[in-house]
Amino acid sequence: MSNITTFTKGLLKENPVFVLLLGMCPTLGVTTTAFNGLGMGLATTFVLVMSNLVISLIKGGIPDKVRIPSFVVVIASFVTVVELAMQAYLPSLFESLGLFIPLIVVNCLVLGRAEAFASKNKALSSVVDGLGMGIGFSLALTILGAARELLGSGLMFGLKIFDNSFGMLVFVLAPGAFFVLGYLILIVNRINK
Amino acid sequence: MSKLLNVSPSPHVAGSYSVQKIMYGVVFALMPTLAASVYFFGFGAIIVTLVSVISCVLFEFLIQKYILKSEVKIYDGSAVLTGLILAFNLPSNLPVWIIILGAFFAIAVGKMSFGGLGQNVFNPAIAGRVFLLISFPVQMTSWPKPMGFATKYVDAITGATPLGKMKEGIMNSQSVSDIMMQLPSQIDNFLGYMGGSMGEVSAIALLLGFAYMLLRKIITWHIPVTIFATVFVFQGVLNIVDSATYAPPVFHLLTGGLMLGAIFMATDMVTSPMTHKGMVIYSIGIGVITVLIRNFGAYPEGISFAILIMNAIVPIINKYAKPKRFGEVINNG
Amino acid sequence: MAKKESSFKNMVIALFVISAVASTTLGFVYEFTKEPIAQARLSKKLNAIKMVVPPFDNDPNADMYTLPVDGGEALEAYPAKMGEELVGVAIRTYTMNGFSGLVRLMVGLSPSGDITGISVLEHKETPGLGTHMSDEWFIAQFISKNPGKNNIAVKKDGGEVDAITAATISSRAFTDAVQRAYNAYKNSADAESGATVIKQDTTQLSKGGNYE
Amino acid sequence: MSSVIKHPGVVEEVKNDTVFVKILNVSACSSCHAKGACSAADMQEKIIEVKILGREFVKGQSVTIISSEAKGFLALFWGYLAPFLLVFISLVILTTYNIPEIKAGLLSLSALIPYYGALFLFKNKLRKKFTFDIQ
Amino acid sequence: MEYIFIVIGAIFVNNIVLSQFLGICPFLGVSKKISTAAGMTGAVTFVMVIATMVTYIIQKTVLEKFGIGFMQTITFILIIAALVQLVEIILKKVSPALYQALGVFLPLITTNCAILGVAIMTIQKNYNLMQGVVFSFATAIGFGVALILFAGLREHLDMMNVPKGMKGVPIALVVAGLLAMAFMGFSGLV
Amino acid sequence: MSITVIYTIVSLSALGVVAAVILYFVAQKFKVEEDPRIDEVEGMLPGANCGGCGFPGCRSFAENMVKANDISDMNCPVADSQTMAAIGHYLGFEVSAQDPKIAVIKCNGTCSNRNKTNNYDGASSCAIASSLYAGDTGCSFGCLGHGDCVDVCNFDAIYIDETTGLPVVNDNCVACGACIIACPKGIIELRKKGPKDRRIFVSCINKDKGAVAKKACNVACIGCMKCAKVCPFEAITIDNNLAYIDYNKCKLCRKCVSECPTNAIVEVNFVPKKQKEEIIAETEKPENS
Amino acid sequence: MGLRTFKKGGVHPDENKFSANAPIQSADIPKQVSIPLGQHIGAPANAIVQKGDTVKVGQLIAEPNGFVSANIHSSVSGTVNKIDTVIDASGFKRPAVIIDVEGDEWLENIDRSADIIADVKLSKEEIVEKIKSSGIVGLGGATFPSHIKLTPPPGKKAEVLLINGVECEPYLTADHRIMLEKGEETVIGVSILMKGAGVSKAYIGIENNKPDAIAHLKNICKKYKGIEVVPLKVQYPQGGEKQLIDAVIRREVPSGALPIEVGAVVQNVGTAFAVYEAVQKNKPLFERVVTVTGKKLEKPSNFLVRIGTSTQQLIDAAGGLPQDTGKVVSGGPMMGKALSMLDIPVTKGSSGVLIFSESESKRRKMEPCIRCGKCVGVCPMGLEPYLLANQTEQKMWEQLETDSVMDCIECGSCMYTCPADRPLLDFIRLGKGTVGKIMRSRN
Ligand SMILES: Cc1cc2nc3c(=O)[nH]c(=O)nc-3n(C[C@H](O)[C@H](O)[C@H](O)COP(=O)(O)O)c2cc1C
Ligand SMILES: Cc1cc2nc3c(=O)[nH]c(=O)nc-3n(C[C@H](O)[C@H](O)[C@H](O)COP(=O)(O)O)c2cc1C
Ligand SMILES: Cc1cc2nc3c(=O)[nH]c(=O)nc-3n(C[C@H](O)[C@H](O)[C@H](O)COP(=O)(O)O)c2cc1C
Ligand SMILES: Cc1cc2nc3c(=O)[nH]c(=O)nc-3n(C[C@H](O)[C@H](O)[C@H](O)CO)c2cc1C
Ligand code: SF4
Ligand code: SF4
Ligand code: SF4
Ligand code: SF4
Ligand code: FES
Repeated sequence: MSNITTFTKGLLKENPVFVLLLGMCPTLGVTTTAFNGLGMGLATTFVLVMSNLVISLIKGGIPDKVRIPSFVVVIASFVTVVELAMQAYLPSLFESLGLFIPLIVVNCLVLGRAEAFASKNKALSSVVDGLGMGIGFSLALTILGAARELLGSGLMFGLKIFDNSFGMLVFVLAPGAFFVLGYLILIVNRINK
Repeated sequence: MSKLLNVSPSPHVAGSYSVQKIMYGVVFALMPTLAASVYFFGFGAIIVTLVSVISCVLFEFLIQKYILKSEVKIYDGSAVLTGLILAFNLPSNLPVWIIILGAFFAIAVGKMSFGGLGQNVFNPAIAGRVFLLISFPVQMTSWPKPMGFATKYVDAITGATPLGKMKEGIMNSQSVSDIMMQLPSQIDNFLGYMGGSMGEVSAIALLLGFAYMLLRKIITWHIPVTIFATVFVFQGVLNIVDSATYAPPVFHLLTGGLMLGAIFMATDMVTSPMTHKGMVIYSIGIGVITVLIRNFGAYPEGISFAILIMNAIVPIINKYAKPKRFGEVINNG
Repeated sequence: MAKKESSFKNMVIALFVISAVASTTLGFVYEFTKEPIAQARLSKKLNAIKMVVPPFDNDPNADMYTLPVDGGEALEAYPAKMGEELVGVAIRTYTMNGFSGLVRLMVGLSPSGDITGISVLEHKETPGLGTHMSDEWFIAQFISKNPGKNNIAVKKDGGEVDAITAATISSRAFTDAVQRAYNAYKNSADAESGATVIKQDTTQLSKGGNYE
Repeated sequence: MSSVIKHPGVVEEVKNDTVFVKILNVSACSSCHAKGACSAADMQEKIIEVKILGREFVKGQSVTIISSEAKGFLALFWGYLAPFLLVFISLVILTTYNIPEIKAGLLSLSALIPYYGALFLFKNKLRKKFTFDIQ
Repeated sequence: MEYIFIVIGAIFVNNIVLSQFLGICPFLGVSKKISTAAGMTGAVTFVMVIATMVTYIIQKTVLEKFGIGFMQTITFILIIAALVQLVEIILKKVSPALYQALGVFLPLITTNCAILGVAIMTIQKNYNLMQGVVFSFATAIGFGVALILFAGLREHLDMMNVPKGMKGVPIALVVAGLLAMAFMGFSGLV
Repeated sequence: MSITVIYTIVSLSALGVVAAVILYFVAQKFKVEEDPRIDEVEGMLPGANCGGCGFPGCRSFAENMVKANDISDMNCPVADSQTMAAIGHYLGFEVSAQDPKIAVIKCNGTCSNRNKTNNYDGASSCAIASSLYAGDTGCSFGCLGHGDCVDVCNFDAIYIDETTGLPVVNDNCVACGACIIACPKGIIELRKKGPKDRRIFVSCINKDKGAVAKKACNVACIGCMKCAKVCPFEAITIDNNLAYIDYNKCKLCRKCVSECPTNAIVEVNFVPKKQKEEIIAETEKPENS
Repeated sequence: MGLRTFKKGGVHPDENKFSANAPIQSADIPKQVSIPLGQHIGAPANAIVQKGDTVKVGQLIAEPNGFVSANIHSSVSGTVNKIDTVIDASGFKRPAVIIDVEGDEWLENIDRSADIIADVKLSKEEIVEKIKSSGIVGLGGATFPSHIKLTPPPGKKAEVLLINGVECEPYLTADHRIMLEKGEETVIGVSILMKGAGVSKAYIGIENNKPDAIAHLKNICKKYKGIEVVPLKVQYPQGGEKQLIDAVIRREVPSGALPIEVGAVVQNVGTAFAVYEAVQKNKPLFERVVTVTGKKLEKPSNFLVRIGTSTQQLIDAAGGLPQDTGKVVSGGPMMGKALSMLDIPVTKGSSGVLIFSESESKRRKMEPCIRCGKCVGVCPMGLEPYLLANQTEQKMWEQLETDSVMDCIECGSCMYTCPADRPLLDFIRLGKGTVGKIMRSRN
């Protein structure tokens, strides 16, 4: 597979959220606004790319049977880095993403790519894969966040699109996350066909 | 003989029930309630009802025709009924666009996403209502005072519901009896002279409808009566334990959407259990959750949520509350 | 590259090395970000203080003292001084009566007890409802009122405050937190006649976050 | 009306009147179509012993293990619920005696050791209880 | 009373799946049969409580003591992963029959974000050990309630003619949304 | 290096080692090393999960292929022969190319060919109608037209033609055989697709005596033997008043087609009769498809 | 105390018993009869005549083929035209003996007098043997060979005989007329059956919409020991044997078991009458009473018909087929079979011929199930028809079995009552058939 297809498949055809349904928890949990979605997406992308890189580099030195724990350590380290950096430089985003930053560790997407791709491929394509998947993930989260923000409060990235008395609170709250994701998946399925 | 004979498996005769007859039967049973709400809330009631019914039917039509591309079945009356019941769950001064959104949610998400009549697991009208309640809490909780045709559609003078006032009062640590003094009398509650959603105010009109549906065998007594009994007993116990913070059971029976919910919403066949045993379990659940929410929750009103929650349990009830099979006892014994 | 065989020794070594490298890196990242994190926290606090009290030139954080409250955690008070003169006190107050529990505010009081400003530090209220408590119009109602003289309850409860529509609970909680700040301030002022100020361990209350 | 649980497996070995059936125990997510991309889709092989009376099986044969749901819940009880209750109750008791929580926690966790010891002693009893059949 | 609030809060008001969005994967994955869902609940309860206890103890005795709170994520995840496996080994050693029966009955329990989430939340909420245990137990029950309800709905929907595009995940999410909406009725209960 | 860093290193390394030990035992005891070839083979398969291969799904088929000592009698009907050959090659087997097959409908009793004798008014299901009675025409063998076969086809390969009331198979057919099981009348057969998609078969399964059959349906096979006599390759047998063409013997010469007095023999994808001479010339050339 | 009935479910369709007052009249002997060889549950009989043979009325023309099977006798005298397949009431082509009628010559040993012989001379075994050789099968619809029911399997003992005079199907009146016109003979038949089954107690269950029959039989029964008439509340499907047993003696036949499990043997009144004629008059079963009726039919009647007579002939005798006929049903409206053409022969199991107009006969368009639960409420067997039908559609055979699909008695109450007009029974029957096959293949 060329690097280009490795990169683009994550965007739509194998979009981690809409098609592969990976990492549903952060997907639903943090997307109250487009900005949160984007932030979470980028944080995940960072972890994804870095851990893919490191894992593809060290994969030769790891005995098969401790593969998973080693990957977890690597991933968890990058998550902690993100956590610390965010606390230092983006404290308000960190606050709104809350619990879901440490939970990047268990995001199936990250470990899944490590297992399925980085542990079998060279460093460059692993990075590209991580980047593609990460951007696909960020894109999905941003779209979801934007949709919820727009429907829920009439805003988009905090900008006023229509009067907020038209906002339907439900979409900011838990049920709205499920609804919007459900119908977005429906739409993406239609497009992919 | 020129004409060909029809051949089909038995039975060759069919009873007189039909989906349409049942649905329009319920619509008819709701007429006293409609009359009462028009009497109490004037033009607003008419507008809300019309908008809700028309948009429910229209959305159903559009979805069936253009999205699902299936047969159009708006004549079966279920969309009309959903519209009517949704309307009865709304304040009579709700802006038109909100009503339309609610109708859209009820039909598109609550019903057609599952495939239409008979497929849905949650009561569509309640889904629409709860959706609006959560989305537009402001508009959904300002009820106009019942002033007949003097009630203006927009900018009506708003008054709280008895339940709302009760909750408010209890939060301010007033005692129940003090609050009751400021509220309409039980007779008014029974007749419907109080603030609230359009269809829920007049207990008598709702009971008339109940009687009609029982007579026509559209529904059985199990669900409404069990709900009433559960609420009465549970609230009664609370009231006995602490009559200063827990209102008397009759008050709870007559106020809020309890009657409307128990008689017309919990009984929705699609979303309620199939067997009588199941219905009783379901109704006890509704009663208990309603009382819990009303007394301890954030909402003064709880039956919609209670029905919605119990709707979710219906498949499990159906799975385990099987009818008693003929010949089963002996088999086991 | 040939895979390492999964012998016991190899496994332990591999994991040990990875853990060691990872932890070393993390240790240094932590060291590196420690300052900025503390800085970020501090500046957030200072910003909140700045918003609620008149301009000052001292370091309120350094001068922080606590105000005991009956039956609840003590409140932190940050005195703001211009020169030697006390221009106001920012009090970090809270209530548990919000729609979803905890609401934390920074309330600025003038030495006489007039409200000089309020900012919302932390809450979990429903977006679109309770969140309006940060709205300007809502907070503006409190400015220059004195909870000792004015009744700062919501109008439904006979007070002077217009509640946020459909969020009376949050509004009520808000007033409760403000009142708590005022009461604590007044009590301690009365008790101590403003004389002695007890310094206390700063960390005790800010343990909400757990990454310290 | 007790329903049955079924699990597909492959005969691994036949010894006298016992067959050893290999089943693939998969995690929750294994039915998910994205399992290739997800680590949670763990699989483990488990070997199940089944007593067969007079029936013939050959190595490599695909079979379906059956057992009753009631047995499944019983296993659940002994495997997870009982130790949970044990830990929970001992924690409650220990904390009421004002034992510092860390100590109480460690002590109640260590209650698991005798529990598992007891399970070990009842190994054979349990073996008789949890039998399976092949469809 | 405080415990009752924790329990009601964790089961109904802040249900882990329906309002906290944790454990969505098993929620969508294991929810096909009611009995499996129920069994899964039992297993998760045990693992969640034990994991919470162990991580709590580690947090207090190691992380806080040595001021390395930032290592929480990495430590917890390793502990939980090892713990889940340890339980399996012990069960297998101690009672093979039991182990086999569970294997036939249940899917594997694997670490999911709910377990890690609960461990972290226990620390974040400043709970003491007892509160944490009650909280994690109640959370597991809440998880189970959502899972079992959902399994019932799924079993039901399997028999229905759900429109083509909505089949599978989309309708499951819509149902979850409606369920979450219904559960909002519990808000304010604590 | 600050003390924190040291704590960090010590604790995490210790933890790493402990985890390694635990996981070592775990790995010792359980981890399945699934044959990686299963994934590969599954990836090569079409992934229709139709069950046409006789296994519960593509993965199970893949597992069994990897395990098998001989895969010659394992065939995925959906995959084309190249795919199967590729899989065979991957697993180190030689796969003899299987002739591609397609479902054919062996009933031509359209509304105009076959008069209705009564009106079926039960649930629209061939299985139900066929267990109720002989059928709504004089032919008690023919297609009932309620489309049970259509419902089971996972590939949208079969549909009911509104004008004839009969099912039609299109090119999507992968010969999975689901419809054959579904049809209660046994009307559908998998036949060799034929060179250039050309095939000839008797589109009738009526076993009644000639007169009865003819009365029930204009295009019924009456068992007159003419086709069997004219066939140069002895591809046609008559049993129970019904002709059957063996597709392995049939050379598509089309002699029988015109011979049949009731037009019960159907030809597919041949150029219309007019250019008959040329086609025969063409088909008799050595086949090279 | 209200009248007895069965405990669970049931419906009450319009009774429409138009022919209740039409006395039984003998139908003309047709020119040709075709006597199907499979007129009973079980394997079709083996023909013992050949083309060209001459036969007399009452002559044995086919012998049982297996344990559950029955003798078949000629209903006419004449020449065997051919042995061929014809479409019979089952809807399928089945073997039949076709006889060209010549005269009406009965076997000599048949007692054709009208005298009533009350005295039962034969022993228990002889009775059973006589019933068997006379080819008597249940005339209540199931056509189960009657002699088998009288010989309980080892270990079981009959305690009580129930006579099914319920006739719960709308329209049908054949049993009603038999009870009125042949009451004495029927009751004697009952006492013969009691002797045959070795029981001392018999109940005749009759629904309350036949007060004249109840009064008449009560009167007769005074003379006979141990026979009691039990009036029952009108409720379909009271005639189902399990329901009848429940209604009359309050015993529930266990799921999957036979009535003998609770010590009961159920026979129809028509069967009792046939037994009388066989035992006392030496007359094999070759004719039966058939109700021919319909809303638009000119003369709804009850005919005594020779087996093998074409349905067409009966309809003509009842005034001819009305203009807008849409459907002709053999049997009752709830359980009968629709005929695909009219020249279908009457068999031992044909209790009636119903003529429905086009509008009555067309099924209404089916709607989606609204889960009203009415089908569950009316199912006399305590099943969940909506679920069974749905599971059949989804081919969930295992669940169908655990949900007791095999208990369904195919009474049609569920489908009758369904407001959405779902073809419940169509599917349940299919599911039952498939599950039955699966279960059989397991053993
Ligand atoms: C989803 C939801 C969230 C709510 N959140 C809040 C809230 O954050 N703060 C609040 O005061 N009321 C909230 N409410 C509203 C209360 O339940 C209640 O309706 C309100 O306090 C009534 O007060 P009012 O007199 O202001 O209308 C919420 C309601 C819903 C439906
Ligand atoms: C739903 C149903 C309804 C029946 N209705 C009658 C009836 O009305 N009268 C009757 O004699 N038999 C009826 N039967 C047949 C009886 O179950 C039983 O077969 C019969 O009474 C046995 O007597 P037989 O063998 O003499 O026919 C019915 C059966 C079923 C399943
Ligand atoms: C194999 C077999 C054995 C039977 N044995 C008896 C029997 O011993 N006693 C009895 O009363 N009925 C027996 N029956 C008849 C059934 O109980 C029943 O009368 C018959 O199926 C018709 O019932 P229906 O008319 O209610 O449908 C037997 C049926 C079968 C298939
Ligand atoms: C007794 C009865 C009560 C009903 N109640 C409701 C209701 O509360 N809400 C609603 O949307 N539809 C109601 N319906 C109509 C219909 O069942 C509903 O639209 C279906 O849920 C749509 O599939 C009711 C129908 C009946 C017969
Ligand atoms: S037409 Fe028949 S054989 Fe062809 S793909 Fe469809 S079901 Fe399979
Ligand atoms: S071919 Fe068979 S299954 Fe298909 S419509 Fe005809 S009868 Fe039905
Ligand atoms: S036909 Fe079967 S399922 Fe329907 S009511 Fe009768 S016994 Fe019940
Ligand atoms: S009677 Fe009909 S509509 Fe009602 S539940 Fe049964 S099948 Fe469904
Ligand atoms: S369980 Fe939360 S992301 Fe999978």
